[in-house]
Amino acid sequence: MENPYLPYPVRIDEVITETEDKNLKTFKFVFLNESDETKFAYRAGQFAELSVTGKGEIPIGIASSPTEKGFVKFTVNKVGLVSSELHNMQAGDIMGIRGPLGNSYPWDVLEGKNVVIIGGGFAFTTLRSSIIHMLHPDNRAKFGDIHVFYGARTPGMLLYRDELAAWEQRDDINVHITVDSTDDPNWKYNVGLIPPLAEEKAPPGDADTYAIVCGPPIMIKFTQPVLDNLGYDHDHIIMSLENRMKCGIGMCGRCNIGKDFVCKDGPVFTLAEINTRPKEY
Amino acid sequence: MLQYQDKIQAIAARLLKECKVDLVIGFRRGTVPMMNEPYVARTAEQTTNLIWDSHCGINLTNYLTDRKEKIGIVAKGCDSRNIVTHILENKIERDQLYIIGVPCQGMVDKRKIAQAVNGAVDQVIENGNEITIKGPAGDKTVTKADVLQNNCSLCKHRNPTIHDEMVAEPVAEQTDIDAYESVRAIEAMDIDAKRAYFEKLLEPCIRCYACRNACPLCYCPTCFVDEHRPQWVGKSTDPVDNMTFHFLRAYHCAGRCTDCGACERACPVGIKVRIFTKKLEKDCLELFGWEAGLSLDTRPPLDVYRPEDPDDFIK
Amino acid sequence: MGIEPGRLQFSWISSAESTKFVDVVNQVTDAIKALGPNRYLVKNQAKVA
Amino acid sequence: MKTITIEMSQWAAGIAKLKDAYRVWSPVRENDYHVFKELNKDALPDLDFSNTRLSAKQAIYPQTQKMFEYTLDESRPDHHIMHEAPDTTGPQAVIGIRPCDAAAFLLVQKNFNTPQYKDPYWVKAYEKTTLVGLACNNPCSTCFCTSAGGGPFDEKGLDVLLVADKDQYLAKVLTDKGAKLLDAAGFKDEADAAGAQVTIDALREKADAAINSEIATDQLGAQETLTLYDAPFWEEVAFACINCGTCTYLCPTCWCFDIQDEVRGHNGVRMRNWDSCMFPLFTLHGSGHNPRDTKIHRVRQRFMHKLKYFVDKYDDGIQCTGCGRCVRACPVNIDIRNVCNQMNRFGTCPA
Repeated sequence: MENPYLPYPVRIDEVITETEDKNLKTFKFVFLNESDETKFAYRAGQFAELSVTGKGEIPIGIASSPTEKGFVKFTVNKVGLVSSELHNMQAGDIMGIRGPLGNSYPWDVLEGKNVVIIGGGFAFTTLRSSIIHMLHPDNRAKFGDIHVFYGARTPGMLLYRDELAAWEQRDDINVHITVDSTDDPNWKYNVGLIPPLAEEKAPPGDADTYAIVCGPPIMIKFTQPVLDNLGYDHDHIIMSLENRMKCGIGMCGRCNIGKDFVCKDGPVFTLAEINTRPKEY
Repeated sequence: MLQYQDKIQAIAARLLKECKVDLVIGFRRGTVPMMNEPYVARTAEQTTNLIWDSHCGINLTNYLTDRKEKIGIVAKGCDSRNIVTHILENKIERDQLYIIGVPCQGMVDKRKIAQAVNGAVDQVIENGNEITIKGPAGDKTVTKADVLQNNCSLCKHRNPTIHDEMVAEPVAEQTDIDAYESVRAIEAMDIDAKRAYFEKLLEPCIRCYACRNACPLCYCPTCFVDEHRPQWVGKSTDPVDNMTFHFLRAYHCAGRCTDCGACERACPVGIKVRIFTKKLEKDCLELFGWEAGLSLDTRPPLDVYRPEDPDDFIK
Repeated sequence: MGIEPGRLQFSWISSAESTKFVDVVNQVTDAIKALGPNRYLVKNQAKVA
Repeated sequence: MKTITIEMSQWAAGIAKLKDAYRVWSPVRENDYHVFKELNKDALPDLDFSNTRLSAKQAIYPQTQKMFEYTLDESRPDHHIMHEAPDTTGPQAVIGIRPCDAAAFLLVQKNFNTPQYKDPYWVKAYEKTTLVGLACNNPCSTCFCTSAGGGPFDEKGLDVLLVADKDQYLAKVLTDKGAKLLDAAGFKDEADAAGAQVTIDALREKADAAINSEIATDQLGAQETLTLYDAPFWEEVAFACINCGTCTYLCPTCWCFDIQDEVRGHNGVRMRNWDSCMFPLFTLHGSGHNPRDTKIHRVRQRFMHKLKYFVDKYDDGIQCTGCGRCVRACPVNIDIRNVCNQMNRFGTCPA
């Protein structure tokens, strides 16, 4: 019987400090057993449990894309016991990852549709995965227009800055980057919050346009009315939830919203689904 | 008891009608014999649900922590002492409270009742000092004194130490009580016997934290057992973790515990957890002449320095 | 609690009393070495089923 | 299937023989109550009980269970890599489990044995366990199994049902596993099946009639989740709650757990412990945010899970077998029967 709690052993290949406050680091893992990489076949939007011996596990969205081979990437915010220990670890260290877990963004539904990605702060990880996935030459033709709205407090708090700059140069994706404020005179993108920017530049909602929204609660709170005004149906607004998790496979009982587990039935839900469940996230 | 109950209802109804308080905390009739449920009456009509009998052992002070309303509360001797402690520890303001004092004649231990009839109990009827137990095996009458909670048998403060109104004249306090016989028995053990005793005592513990959560002193926002940076105690039912939990919890109650018995009453596996707090109560009495919750005017011993505090343990 | 007397000791040492500090530490370590390793309240490995 | 007669005089020898082939769990008296324990060599089941204080779930789902072992010693090639602890235990038998506890395993199974994932610890333990039930001739006043999908003589989830009849047990064989166990114990005296069934039916009717408390569950599925969630009665239900874990730890159908790492020197284990939705820590985010930060949230979660979410998710009744343990042991008398009835009738016109 396969043990769904057993992590695949991985080696940390690279640690990248992403943000100026040094609280966000991206970890690139390589599987110790090559066959495990095949078993870890994932879709953008799924997550995994990162396992640190002696400390425990944390559920983290997968930041790499299924189209990137040979490694998996996670961007981890330093908050608790496990993430702090992880931030102390270095390339070469051995740990474990368990997954892929949860559902993903609904790629079958999104095929042939316009996709509007709205992200804030460090909740951009699975959105990066999605963008890389959609921009891949094998996949780009499967989607209509792609819009990306991404905001952070300051330029130095933006994740994946090199990639953002590269996407900005392309003509098959519309990238709108913003920061709450900056004193950098050379800042060439937007200044201000996500909701007004989205109100101004996002395409109107229709049957063929879906929005994927990930960010801090305050951003979500003020973005939702904007999307309502733009005419997005609640089943066309897709969100990824977070809750405390342990097992990641719907068994340990803590992460449910109503009858659904965020870990197994989610983390991706449409706003229409979320509206019919208790707000316990 | 019925007179108490009528008086409690009348006072509670009056307080709510006159808007002196926003709510009254008391007990309502439980759904099983010997169990009453802590209850909050918010209207004068609801006060008819308030009851009083010998099964009101839960310490209602537990329900006061950090509340902001004006509250009427039914308090027996130990409850009132914990209210004093709560006020001293700034968990509630004296001005917020209207204390309905109940002279207590001791609470009945449901386990002793069950043992008396060796099993199921359908109904328990009180008549003064006699208690009639009805069960499938027939009726049995016992003397109340024989089935009291252990802490009630040893209680020297049955009358509330603080109150705004009493439901009856004070009852006579128990005298000639040897409150610390059980503690002395353990103090007399040698090291190995003590260890064996504690291990056996705590072996059934399932770490449900009913003792902690029933205790009005245990209001910390995060209990030390729930801390994880650093993690002081393991989460499993390992014997060492169980002991660490119980020992440390008891120490946190030193000089504060009123021996209300809520912990022992709540324990689903019948552990005599009071033995720990009783030892600290004895030490506080012997070293500092201190009993918790008697007065609003004195600070607890672990709160103040006095030059005459015993210090012969310092080498 | 079942801990041997001697495993816990309190001393009052002023910051000026460096020699007393050394003496006390030596005294306590000697006393504890004489008692041997503690066996009580020591968790070797979690007891698990 | 057949029914075997076990005379009391055969009992001790049979149990002793059984221990050669099985680890045997049964109720034993401890302090003033019964609990399930693994019997040592000479011990006999103590079947003079109404029900055990803790449920039988620990025989299959221990409160603390090792999941993995690992070493932090970097001189070892497998450092920091988790290994499954070898499972060396053989078949086990639970003798004297009440039908409510046996039925509970079927409900818990829905959680641990799913099409997508199988919890190997629970599933393997369940598979190697033979459940020998003891019919309740004298149910407690707090039992409500008959309205929770079971009954004092319910055979669901059992391999053998023992019915105490005067100075003998009638052992009704329900599965091959059960037949094998009786065989291993040397209990072979086949009773006239029809005659035995008449005796059992008579005792069952008497026991069914002795259950005098019940819950109504017929409207739970039809209730709208959010309406029920927002119902005003939760505040009153939750007032008395002290958020201890008694109800969840005593419950045969509560399965929630926590995963913890512990290390001593270089040797580490990852283990799991029972956890409780009553504890604030259960859902606390690393950020400090807690989606169930008040006790109303937590009390509501427990009852909604058992009586609404479970009903909706599996369409196979409630996640409660009516054992009544939580009713008896709750330190503040929160009674699931009242809560269930309130949930069931919420929003409906009083008849």
